[in-house]
Formats: sequence, structure tokens, C-alpha cells
Amino acid sequence: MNMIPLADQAFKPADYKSEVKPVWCPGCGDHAVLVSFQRAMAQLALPPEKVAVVSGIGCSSRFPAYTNCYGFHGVHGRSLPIASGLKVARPDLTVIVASGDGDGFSIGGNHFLHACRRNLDMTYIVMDNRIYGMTKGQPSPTTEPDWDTAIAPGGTGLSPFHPLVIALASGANYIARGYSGDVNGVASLIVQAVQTPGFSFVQILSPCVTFRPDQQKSWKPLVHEASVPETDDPSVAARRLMSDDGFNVGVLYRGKRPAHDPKPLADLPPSHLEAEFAV
Amino acid sequence: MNMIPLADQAFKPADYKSEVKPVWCPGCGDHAVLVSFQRAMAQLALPPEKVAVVSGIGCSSRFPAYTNCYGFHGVHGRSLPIASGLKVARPDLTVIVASGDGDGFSIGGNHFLHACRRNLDMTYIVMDNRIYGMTKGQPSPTTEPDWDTAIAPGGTGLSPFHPLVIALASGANYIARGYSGDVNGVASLIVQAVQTPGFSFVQILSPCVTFRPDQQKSWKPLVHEASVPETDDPSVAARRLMSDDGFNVGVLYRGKRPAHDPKPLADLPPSHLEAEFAV
Amino acid sequence: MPSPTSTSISVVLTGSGGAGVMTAGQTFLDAATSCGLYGLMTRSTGPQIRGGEAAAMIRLAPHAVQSLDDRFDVLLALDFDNLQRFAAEIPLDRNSLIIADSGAGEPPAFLTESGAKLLLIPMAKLAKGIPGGRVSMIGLGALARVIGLPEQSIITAVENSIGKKKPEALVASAQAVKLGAESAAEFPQVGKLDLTKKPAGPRWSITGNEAAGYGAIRGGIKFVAGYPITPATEVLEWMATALQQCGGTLFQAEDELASINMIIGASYGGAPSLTATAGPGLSLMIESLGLAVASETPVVVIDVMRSGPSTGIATKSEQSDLNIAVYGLHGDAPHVVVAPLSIDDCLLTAQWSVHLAETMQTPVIMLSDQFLGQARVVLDKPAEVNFDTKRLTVQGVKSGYERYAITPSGISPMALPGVNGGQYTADGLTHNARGTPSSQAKDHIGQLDKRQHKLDAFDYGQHWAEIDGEGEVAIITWGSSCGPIREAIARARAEGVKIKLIAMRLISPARPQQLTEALKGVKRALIFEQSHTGQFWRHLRAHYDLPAEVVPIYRPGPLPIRPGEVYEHILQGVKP
Amino acid sequence: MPSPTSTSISVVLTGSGGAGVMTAGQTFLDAATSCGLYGLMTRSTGPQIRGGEAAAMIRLAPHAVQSLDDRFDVLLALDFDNLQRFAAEIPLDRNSLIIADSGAGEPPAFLTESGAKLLLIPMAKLAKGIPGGRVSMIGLGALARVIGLPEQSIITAVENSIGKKKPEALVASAQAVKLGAESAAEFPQVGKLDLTKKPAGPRWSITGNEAAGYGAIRGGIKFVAGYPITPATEVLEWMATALQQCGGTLFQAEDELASINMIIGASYGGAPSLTATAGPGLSLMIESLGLAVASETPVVVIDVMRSGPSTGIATKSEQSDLNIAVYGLHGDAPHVVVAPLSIDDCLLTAQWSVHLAETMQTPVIMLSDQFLGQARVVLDKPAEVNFDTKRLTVQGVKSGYERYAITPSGISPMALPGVNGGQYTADGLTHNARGTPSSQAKDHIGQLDKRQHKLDAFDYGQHWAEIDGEGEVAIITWGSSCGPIREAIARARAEGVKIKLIAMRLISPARPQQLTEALKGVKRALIFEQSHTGQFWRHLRAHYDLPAEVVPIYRPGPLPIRPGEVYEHILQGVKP
Ligand SMILES: Cc1ncc(C[n+]2csc(CCOP(=O)(O)OP(=O)(O)O)c2C)c(N)n1
Ligand SMILES: Cc1ncc(C[n+]2csc(CCOP(=O)(O)OP(=O)(O)O)c2C)c(N)n1
Ligand code: SF4
Ligand code: SF4
Ligand SMILES: [Mg+2]
Ligand SMILES: [Mg+2]
Repeated sequence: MNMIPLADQAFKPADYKSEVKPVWCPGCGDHAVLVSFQRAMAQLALPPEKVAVVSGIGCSSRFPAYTNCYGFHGVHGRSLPIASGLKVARPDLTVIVASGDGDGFSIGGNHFLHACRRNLDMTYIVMDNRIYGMTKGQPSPTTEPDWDTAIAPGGTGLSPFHPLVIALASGANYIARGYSGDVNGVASLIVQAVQTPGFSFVQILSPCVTFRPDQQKSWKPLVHEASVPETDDPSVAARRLMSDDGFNVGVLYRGKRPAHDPKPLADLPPSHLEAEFAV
Repeated sequence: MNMIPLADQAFKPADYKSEVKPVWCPGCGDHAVLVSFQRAMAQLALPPEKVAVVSGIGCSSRFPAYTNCYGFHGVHGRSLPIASGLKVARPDLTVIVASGDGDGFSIGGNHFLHACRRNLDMTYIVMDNRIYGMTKGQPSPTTEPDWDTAIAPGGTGLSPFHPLVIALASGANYIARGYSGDVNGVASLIVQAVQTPGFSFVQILSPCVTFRPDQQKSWKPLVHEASVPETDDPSVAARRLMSDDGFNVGVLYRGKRPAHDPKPLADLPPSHLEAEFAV
Repeated sequence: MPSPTSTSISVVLTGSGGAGVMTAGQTFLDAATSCGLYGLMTRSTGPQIRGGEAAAMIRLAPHAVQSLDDRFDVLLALDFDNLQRFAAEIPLDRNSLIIADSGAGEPPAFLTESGAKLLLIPMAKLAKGIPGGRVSMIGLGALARVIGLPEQSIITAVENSIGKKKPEALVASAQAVKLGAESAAEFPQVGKLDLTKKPAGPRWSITGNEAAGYGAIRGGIKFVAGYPITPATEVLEWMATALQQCGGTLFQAEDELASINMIIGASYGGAPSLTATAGPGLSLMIESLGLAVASETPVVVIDVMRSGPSTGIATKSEQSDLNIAVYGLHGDAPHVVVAPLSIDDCLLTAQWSVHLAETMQTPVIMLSDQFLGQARVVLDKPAEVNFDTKRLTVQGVKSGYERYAITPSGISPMALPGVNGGQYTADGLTHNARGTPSSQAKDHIGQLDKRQHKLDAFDYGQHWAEIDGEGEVAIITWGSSCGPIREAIARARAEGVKIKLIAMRLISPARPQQLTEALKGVKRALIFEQSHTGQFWRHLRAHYDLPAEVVPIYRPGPLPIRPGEVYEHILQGVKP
Repeated sequence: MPSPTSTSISVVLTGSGGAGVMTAGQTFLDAATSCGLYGLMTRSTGPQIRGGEAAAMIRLAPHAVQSLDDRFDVLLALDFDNLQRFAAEIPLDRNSLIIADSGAGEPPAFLTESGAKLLLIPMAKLAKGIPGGRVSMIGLGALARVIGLPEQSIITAVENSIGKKKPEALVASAQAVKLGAESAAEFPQVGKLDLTKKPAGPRWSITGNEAAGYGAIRGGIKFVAGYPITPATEVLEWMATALQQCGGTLFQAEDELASINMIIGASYGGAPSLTATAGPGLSLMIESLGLAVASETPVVVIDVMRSGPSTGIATKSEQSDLNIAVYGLHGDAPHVVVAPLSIDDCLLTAQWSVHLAETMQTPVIMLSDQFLGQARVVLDKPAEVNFDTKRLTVQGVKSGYERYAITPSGISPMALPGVNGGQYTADGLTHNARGTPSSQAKDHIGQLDKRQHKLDAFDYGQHWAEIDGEGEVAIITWGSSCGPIREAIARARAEGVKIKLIAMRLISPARPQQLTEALKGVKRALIFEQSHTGQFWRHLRAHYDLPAEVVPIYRPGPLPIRPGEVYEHILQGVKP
């Protein structure tokens, strides 16, 4: 995906920025994701008012208000159903969902499964910092088993699970992983996610400097481009994703399923329905 | 898995049968699953009062009361958390969870993910009939996209998803598929599920004769033994399960993870905690 | 208004294991309808999913009926298997007639104890004699004959339902009906079915769940997300096809958490949206209903109540979700709760619900119940009502758009996505007028006040309640209790008792001024409902100044409220 | 009892961007505690997750205090960044003193408008002069000096908190504290801090959330499942380690639906079980709380309330979850709701909650709130209370075991898994005494009656309320409102006002007889609470016969209730 030179763009990244100051800690990875988002939108030349950003609750879920798009900051874990209803009611909008590993994979796990399966045309961005930032440091489903926290002293002892394989098995049509430190890389993944029909899932490794101070340094050297080109074969993708190291970034699966796009059969006036009741 | 001859068993299948008459339709696949369960328990020689059967809501979820074990018939979709709490509080019990494709994969999807991940030592049996039986015929996540129902006239248009891959990606330690028509086969899968440490998931194709009258005839010829021996390699299993036809029965994955078995560090009297408050 | 009892006939058809009771019941109702009658039909089944015992309860009259009667005139028992289970649901007396198969064996105790007459017909044997003959058709023939309904109407009804595609089946049915009728020919007629009155205009046959669905679509609903649950599923199933025809969409969600959030999302996008559920599902929607309150997103939730708590009895009626509907949200979360007052009123009330939700940008919960939702009624086509429903939106937006502006009405113009300059973020966090999160006292209180005010200041017009009659004693009631209560009141008035009826369609917010007005001159209020803890009564106590004397009358399901039961309470209640 | 105001001192520390306000506040409280004082500390922060503005509010006295005061004696502002945001939370007057950095620039308007004296100290500059010197330590030194607290106590407190491992840090701190004290040396002392009284016995420093956790463990809790949520997380975090020590287990669940069901499962297995949450989480537990009611499974749910509705303000207190806690379940679902009356009462009330849940086999919701939960109090070690808590279980079971037997008390002996012959299936479906699903009226009503009866017939003893004083006017209140109300009452009584206090620990079921008893001779009731719609007042109206004159007094969060505010209402309220 090549980027259009800035000067030629109908919209500039700044057009997608709101006046609200993020509550995020200085150095939080989410700041960079916000910049990637702005660049991606400008690249796609989407009028800000035609984009809706939906989220749940968490540091990462504060995202919508920092954009100059329409936003919905819902309740914890329920961003995908809100986005799904919105997309069906308003297929003309570009719908982006912003979430975190707690919001998206813990409390929101069921909607994740079913949004993948439903395959509506939308993009799901999960800022994964392997911790609950907003509530001050509890383990998420992607947290390492030995990460010590007050609520799980000595670690949970539970292996993290594989959100990308889950997405694949549930039917997502585009699966990618990015690293917030690579602003243009993430922007490109978002651009392609929006351009690929159906449900697109982008996991972004986005360090929490406050409750995971280890991440900012340790992740950078671990992150690497995926060593194989993207695939459209679900079983190949399943094998690869199941055994990857969690740090290979890029587009990892791009399917061929058309987006689900339910349409009414007719637009008759309600009175038409009365025939059924007449005796 | 060889079956012990009936005469040598300390317990008989009938010891696991309650006096309550099932509400199931004549011919429902769940009747057979109940028989398989009884045989498996007898085979395992588990005293009925040391077994707890937990379920949600649905035809299949009526299971517990038909056994002579301890039972909990909870609310729709929440059987796994009940079972998890019970197992932690009472590690001495054998915990079996009975569910359906609606109860387990639709409303209960999130607990499915997290119970697999948590890997407590229990067995999860899903009687999958690709329909909501109890509420009279609505599509479930495993229903074919063109299956016509009143709530989705002409079909949902959505592809069924892959519960076995989802279980694998989430961390289940034993994954098997059975067909209710094969009573001893299913019994054997249940026996092995109970014997394998950690979270065991058994999908049982169990026809709904009332709302899926197609299944009883059409499934029998489709069902076949898995053509390859079971694997303990998650990526191999991922590839296989992702591309299977949904009708290969047998043990499809058996991992090596030990069961999660949280234990307190000490058993001091509460007053011991007061030191922390003293100034 | 004369007491309807005198002119109606109540029959119940029972049978087990696929005897076809429900189909027969429907055929019977259709037949009566074609003769110009009005009617009501409810169903009751055993615990089995299929093939268990079943009962179809039908009441016919030359005018519309909205309640079951106190007793049945005729029980047509195709067999006696498990019939005992229905004992409490099938009141019979010495004036009743039982038509049963002469080979059915010993009748269950409650039949013999009732003192009812018994007409034994060899139904199974007669049916066997006809190729393709069905027992139920023999029974219907006999039934028609004893109540004076022309046999031909039954035969025509069968024809209309199975169509002309199966000529042999039609012939068999016709033969069976005739045989049945003949075998009852000697029996004196039961009741007086007046077939001379003809309906003045068009009639409808409709269930409350269908009426609710149609009312919602008339109100403007374009998007529905729902998760199946008894007894609300038919609202969703009916709407699925209807919306496809009328430019809308219905989604089966993965659970109720998803359905409520899907409709919030669709409504945020501008589509009037609805879900339907029952108690367990409503429980799961509670958190997000609060989000709809705080984000001021209009949504309609139809709760078709069943016996609770927990899973309770999915197939039986009760009015016990009032508490959760009115008080169930965390924090101070004002919203609207309404309830239909009859089966057909599900139409008006659903339509009104959409109107209230859209106009005030609020969630509206409509409390229907299993009786209202699943009963089928034949009545005059309801009058058309039109609300001028319009959501207050903005078009050209200048900078600094305030989504949650404090306005005199409390209602703030809403920007729909796509409108340039209207961008804002809807939020469940405490926010200021712009929608930006805030933890300042002035914003918190400002928005709490605004949201309460928009509901309190709204003009609900005459729809808040239906009030009729005068007297020093009033019955205050709501929802499906109204049917039997109206009938009991009619009986009491026919005997000279003066009593007022206040049937409340608007359950919350409270309308203290209106009720005080309505209660002028009332010294004693009988408060009537179908719950175990008097939820409605306590709700009234909490919010209204009631007359000095209050007589709360409440009991739970699963048995339906019968007019006679209410009538006794009225006679007690009007005593000085 | 003298008015505590006269003898207490209130100070507030503010600063932004990692100024270390919270640590400094804790150090200050520790220092005062070591001098034999009692105290209270609350915290307030801006919206930022880290590095935003923060305030530590501390009140010290020679006796325990359970409420903030009306005003602050001293504001120690380490800087002025965003301080304006706290304006409504920091009442100052002309008797107050502001200690600020002389280089901090223009003070925000509310400071100058307050008329408070200003003591400018070059704190930043002084700190720079010390290697490793911290501004906050300079500030604490000055603060200690102006209120008359020995500087050494601060230095010792720092030593105790950072330990002896960092000698340089200790030296720097000591130097800074001294420098700060010196620079305030010329300033006249603020307030009168009485350091002569010494505590008679051992004292505790504890938050309400810790107290609740400890009370729960004392009550016998062995299993906890929970999902993090402000301001309840600390209950879970504290219990995680505590349970590991005391033979229990804590699970972080995937969501609140899971946590409530996990504890139901564990409790079914015999382990007394608990979860803690806040409004949004409680909303998600509603359906399964109904299951606990119907299946008669004891569980305790602690709801640490915050400003609602929806996500609201997670960090601010409010008493607005009463409705959902009492009325939030669908169907008729009786259960217990209790509320602690002070920070340390969280201990007793949590312990009592376990007792009530286990004894009556019912869910118990304990309504704590952000103020009670997160405030830290230094007080005399609470008296030990022991309830004789025992779940009624069966051992040897004969055939035909009835899990849900109708007993005189309404409580039925429970078989725990493992007991031979006790096998039964717990169910949320309407069931008979055996637990077998039933849709018969007699079973439905039988079990509804039983479950209501077991709560109504129980002997709650004296714990249902705390009652003191006499008079024709009574304040009826609950929960965290009690702290400031008690203080206001003390002030009023000191001035000769006669007033009675009824502080209700048991919110539901209602105890009409007990309240009527307590209200003997009372002509007017002031009903006090922190909600926007008067939830407590309406609850009382619904269930109790109140005195002829009722004055409901309510307002929402986020600002804490202050004694002076209540005092004004009392003066108004006692007027004839
Ligand atoms: C129903 C509910 N439960 C719990 C919470 C508390 N809560 C807020 S954010 C959060 C976790 C957020 O974690 P994540 O999604 O990873 O976001 P991050 O802060 O790490 O970006 C939780 C548990 C809530 N707001 N609502
Ligand atoms: C919260 C809630 N929502 C919906 C229902 C209604 N309901 C009962 S069973 C069921 C589906 C059951 O389907 P499945 O698990 O596949 O079981 P089956 O009947 O097919 O065996 C539904 C939707 C309910 N009981 N509770
Ligand atoms: S707490 Fe962590 S995730 Fe939250 S804003 Fe700070 S750095 Fe980011
Ligand atoms: S409806 Fe289907 S799943 Fe339910 S009992 Fe009947 S056959 Fe079985
Ligand atoms: Mg996170
Ligand atoms: Mg099913």
C-alpha cells in the first residue's frame, strides 16, 4: 500500500483531530495509534462526517472523542453490536471500532466472535497492551501467565489466548497485526482494513507505559515483519497464526468473502401488512 | 478406549438415571446422548453423588435433571462460569457441563472462550443440532446460511463458524466430535474427556427431529471417523479443524497442558489479617 | 353495556401427543369467525417440546371479548392423557358439557367432580372408519352441533387452511365433521350462540404480539435486533417478514446484550429501532438501557412478561416485571414505561412507544405479557391513530454544536452521522452539553435535571390512562388485568354498582396531577394486578397520593385472572 | 458529644503531573497518626489516567471523624495547574490559609475570591537546592508547622514508608521538611490541634473497601470471583492476597456475567462466596441474581456505588443504586439489601451480609459507595462481632430428598454435592419441593410464598438500624450520608435541638413494625440521601407508614455531603 503524498490529499490528518485533549498518559502507545488513524483517514479521503468511530470503555476506548468523526463511546465490551446496528442502518458510513484487549477480548469476547461471523463491512482495531490500563493494572486475556498484579498475585497462571486465530475461526475476512511504534505501518494496515470488504480485524500492539513499563523497551526489538506473504487460505492461516510468536506484523490473512449486506425486499407502506389480519 | 464388560462394573448405567421423564421429543438425539453419558459414568465408576452436571437453558440443557448426579440448571448461556466456580470450590467433584449450540456458542460464546483458556479440569458437552430447539426453530451459529426460518426468512446468509478451532485457539486441552447415533462412540469420547486433565470439549452432532427434520436422515451417511490419528500439535490441529467437513468424529486434539488448579498458599485464621490495619 | 358472559360461549379442546388440538382450535375459531362471531383463543401446553398434552381455549361471542370467562361451557377432550395437569386451568361446573371419546377410559377426577354432563362419542372408532379421517374433526363436528354452529363453517375453514391441493383430505374432513355432528345430534344445545348479529365493518384476527409488531412498524420502526425468547419470539418472527416488506431489517443477535446495543447503534444512525424480549432478556439489557438514557438514544424495548423470577414459567403470564422496568437501572436513569390495556391495544401502545421514544430521545419499555401477546382475538378493525412522530434533528450545523444542549423542553436537537459539522461523540460518561466527559457537579446535575425534565414536561395527552365510569370506589389497574376487570365491572354495573375504572397505560414517569384529577370524589381505591408482591400498588404508593382507603389486590400467575374473581373483589370492595 | 468541627483540622494537598500529592497525603496522615491523632483521607483526581491534577483531602482530630468538614483550614497547593477544576470540592473562606509556591503564577479565581490568607513559599526553588529534594516535602514541612504538627513526625513517616534502603532519599526528605517548616515559622498557627489526648487502645488505619473485604472473610467467604471496576476494584485486590493466606481463592472473571455465576457455582458447592462491583457490573448481574433467588443459592454482592447513570463518574460517590439493588430483578424475586453506615461499618455489614446470605440461602446485596470504600480512616480498632453463621445442610439423606421443602422458617436444608442420596438439580425454572420443573399454580405460589416468608420471618435483631436520640423530629437516612448527618446532629444537639436519628442498615426487606416502633412520638421525618430522584424516600413511601409530615431531602453527587449542609436542613426541618 503506497501512501499518497500529503500535498495531494483532499483531507489532511489534522481534519480528523478533535479539540478534546486525550486523557492518555504521556508516552502511551494509543497516542501513536490516533496519529495512524488520522493518516489512514486522510489517505482514504473520507469526509470526517461520513466516518463513525465506536468504542467501549477503557483507555483505548476513549478514542472516538479524540477524532473529528461521529463517535459513540458506549459501555464496556459492547462496541461491536453498536457498530453493527449502525452499519446496517447506515451502510453509507465507514464504521471503525476502537477497543482494548480487556474491552474486546475479555468482556467483549462474544461480540468479537459474532461480529467476525456476521462479516459486516467494518474495521475493528484493538489496542492490545496486555493489561487493563483504565482500572489500573489487571491482567487481560493476552497477559502473560506470570505477570504479577494485585488481583492475581504472582500471575494468573493462565496462558494468553490467540485472538487472531479466534477471528479467523469465527469468519473475519481480514486479519492484521501492527505495532504502534510504526505509525505509517499501522496507518497502512488501517487503510487496507477499510478497503477490504467485510469484517477486518487489526490487532495493534500498543504499550501501556504506566502499568506495563516493561513493554515500551522490550517490544521494539521483538516486532518483525511477517516472514511469509499474506494468505487467503483459512487453513494455512490457521496453522501460521496458531504458531506465530505474536510479534509478526503485517496483513496475515485476507479472505475473499463478500461483506454481509442485508437489504429489505421492498419498501411498501405499513398498511400493506393489514391484509394478513383481515378475516 | 475399551469398554469394561458391563458385569464387572461397580456402577451400572441405570445408576445415573433419575426418575424425571425427559421433555424431549420422541427421536431427539439428546436421548441417545443421555444414554452415552450414563454408560461413560459407569465405565468411569464415578459415584453419582461425586459428579455434578451443570447446564444453561435449551432442550439439551435440560440434561442435569435426567441424571442421578448433582445438577445445576442455570440460566441461558452461563453454565461454564457456574461449573468453573463449582470446580474451584470443590476440586473433588467431577464436573460435566451440558449445553447446546445456542446456549454454548451464541449467548454463551464468551464463557466458552474463557473456560477453554482457564483450563480447569472439566468436560464440556455441546449437543449441536444447528438450531434453537426450545424456542421452536431459530438459527444458531452453526446453522447453514440458507436454512429458512421465520426469524430469518430465506436464511441468515451467514456462514457457520468453527467451534472446534475456537476452542483450540482459546486453549482447550481436549477436543473431540461425536454423533449421537453412535452411543458407544460418544460414551468413549466422554470417558476420555473426563480422563484428560484440563478443559475437554466434546461437540456432539445430535439431531433435532422437530425443527431440523432433515438432519436425522442426512447426517448418518455424512458422519465418518477422522481419517488421521489425533494430534497434540496445536498448529497441525488448527489447520485440520479449520478445513474439516464438520462430520469427522473422534478425538481430534489432545494437548499436554496440565489442568489449572488454583490453591491457597495458607489457611490462617482471618484475625491474622488484622496486622495490616494496625497503626 | 350488558354483561358479556350471558352471550358468550367458552369451549376448550384438549388432547395429547400430536392430536392436533391447536390446529383444530384455530379451525374452530376461523369457522366461528366466518359466521360473523367474535372470539378469543389462548393456548396451554405441557412441558414437552412436542407431542405433549395441549389445550386450546376459545371464547366466542357476538361482540369482541378480551378475557377468558370464569368457566367453560364445553370441554372437548380428544383423550384423557395427562388432562389432570390442566385441572386448575379448566373450570367446569354442572352446566358444562364434556365431549369425550367413549374408548378413552376413566375420566380424571376433576371432570367427574365438576358435575358436568358427559357426552361420550366413539370418536376414534368413527375416525378409523373414514380413510384419512381425523379424531379432531369428529370432535369439531360434535362440538359445532352442540353449540349450534353450522357444520359447514368448519368444513369451509378446513378448506381455507389446507387449501384445495389435497382434495382427499378435504373429503375426509368433511365426512368426519358430519359424522361427529350427527353423533351429537340428539344432545340438547349448550348455551345460546347468537348468530343473527352481523359485524358492521371489517374485522381482524390478531394476536397481541402481531399487533405490537404492526404498531411498531406503523410508528416508524426500521431496525429490529432481537434474541428469541418465549413468549416474545413471535414479535420478532412476525416483524422479520414484515420489515423485509416495509424497508427495514431484523437481525437475530448473539444475545440480548448485543440486541440492545445493536438497536442503540442503529438509532444513533437515525433509524427508529426496537427489540422484543421477556424478563431474562430484559435483565441482560439493563446496563445498556442506562447507556441509552445517558446518551439520549431513542429505543423501544417490548417486554412480553412471563411468570418469574429467573426462568420461571416461560409460557405463563404474570405482571411481575414492573419493578425491573421502572426501577431496574443503576443510577438515576429516568425513562418511559408503558403498557397496553388489551390485546389490540398492543398496536396503539407500541406505536405510541415509538412516538415517545423518538420525540423525547429516550428508551421506552413496553410491558406486554404472555396473555396479551399470545392470545388471538377476533375484533373490529381498530381505528387508525396517527402520532406526528418526528425526531428533533439538526441539519446545517455551525461550529460548537452542542448535542446535549440544555433546552426549555429538555430535548436537544440531534445530529445524525453524515451531517457536516455535527460531529460529536455520544457518551454514557457524565458529560457537558457538547458531549465531552466531565466530572464537574454542574454538568452532572445539569444533565440529570435535563433528562428528568424532558420526561416530566412532556404532554402525554389523554393516552396516559383510560378512565371510565363514576363512583366513590375506583379500580386502578394496568396491563392485561384490564380485560377481566372491564368485564367484571360491566357485570357489577349491570347490577347497579357504581365504580370507576382507571386503567393506566403510562406506568412511568408518574402523572400525579392527572391521577389526583381522576380520583376526585373517589374515597376508596382497589388496586389490582397479577404479581406476588403488589409491585404496582407499591409503585403507586411511592409516587402518588392515593385516597385514604386503599385495597391492594394481587396474586401471581400462572392462572389467568378471571372476571368472576375480580367481581367478587368488587363486591367486597364497594361494601362500606 | 461535642461538635467535632471545633477540634478538627482539615487540609487539602493539591498538585499536578506527578507532584506526588497522594503519597504526600498518605505521609501526612501517617505522621498525624503517629502523634496520636485520628483522621480521614479522601482523594480526588482529574480525568487523566496518570500525571493529571490530584487532591488529597485530610481531616485530623483527637477523635475519629467519619465525614469531611464544611471547609478546609489549609490548602497546600504544590502548583496551580488545573486547580480550578477542584473549585467546587475545596471550600475555603477568610479563615483558611493557602500555602503555595511563590513561583506558581496567578492563583485561580476561586482562591482569591475565597478571601483566604496566602502564604507564598519558594517551594520549587528550595527543593532544587537540596540534592534529591522534593517540592512536596517542603510543602509538608510548612504545613506541619502551621498546624502545629511536629516536623519529626513527617520525617519518621517518610522513613517508615520508603524504608531504610534509600538513605540519601531520607536525608533529602528530612532536609526539605525542615526547610519547609522554617519558611513557615513566622506564620501564626492555624486552628487548634490538640496533641495532648492519647488514644486509649489500639487504632486501625483502614479504607471501607479493605474493611468490607476483611468483614467478608471474617464472615466466612472462601471464594470470590470479580471483574475490575472503579471504585470496587480494591475490594477484589485486597481480598486476592488475603484469601490466598486464609484458605480461599479469588478469580478474575471474564466479565460480571461470569463472576456472578462463578460464585453461584462455588456456593452451590458449599463455599460461602462473594463478588464486588459497581453499578455497571451490578446491571450485568441482574439476571443471575434472579437465578440465585430462585435456586436459593447464598451469595454476597458488594456494590460500591458511584455517580450514575451508565458509566457516569467512576470516581465519585452517589447513593443512586438503591433502586436497582432493591427492585432491579425481574419477576417477584425477594432478596436482601443492606448498607454500611460508616467506613468501618463496612466490616460489620459485610460480615453480617455473609451471615444473612448463608443463613437464609439468599443473595445479599451490600450497598457501599465510593466515599465509604475509598476513604481511609484512622480510628479505634473496631469491636469484634461474631455471628453464629451456619448454612442449613443435610447429611444423611433418605430417598425423596426435597431440596426446596416448604418448612416453617421457609429455609430448607441443602444437600451439598458429595452427600450420597442428596442428589437434586438446582433450578431457576419454577419447581416443586423436589426441584423438578413445574408450571402448576400450587408449586409456583408455594415457592414464591416460601421465599418471601423466609426473609420476612427472619430475626434481624438490632442490626436493622442504628437509632439514637429523641425528639419529635427524626432524620431517617442510610449509607454514607450517615457520616455528615451524625456530625450535623451533634452540632444541632450542642445547640439544644432535639432530634432523633434512624440510620437504616437493612434496606430490604422492609421492617414496618420496627420502624413504626422507632418512630413513636415522631411528628416529622426528614429523609436524607444522596440521589437525584429521592430513591430512598420513595422506597420508604412504598413500604412504610411514615409520619404525617415528611420532608425529603436529596441531591445527587459528585460533591460530598457536608455536615454544614445537613445542619442547615436540620434547622429548617425542626421549625414548627
Ligand atoms: C461493565 C463494566 N465492568 C467493568 C468496567 C471497568 N473497566 C473500565 S475499562 C476496563 C478495562 C479496560 O481494559 P482494556 O480494554 O484493555 O483497555 P486499556 O485501558 O488497557 O486501554 C474495565 C474493567 C466497566 N466500565 N464496565
Ligand atoms: C437470557 C435468555 N434469552 C433467551 C432465552 C430463550 N431460550 C431458551 S433456550 C434458547 C435456545 C436454545 O438453543 P440450544 O442451546 O441450541 O438448545 P436446543 O434447544 O437446540 O437443544 C433460547 C434462545 C432464555 N431462556 N434466556
Ligand atoms: S494507563 Fe496505560 S493504557 Fe492507559 S493511558 Fe496510561 S499508558 Fe495508556
Ligand atoms: S425440539 Fe428438537 S432439540 Fe428439542 S427436544 Fe425436540 S427434537 Fe430435541
Ligand atoms: Mg488493555
Ligand atoms: Mg440447538
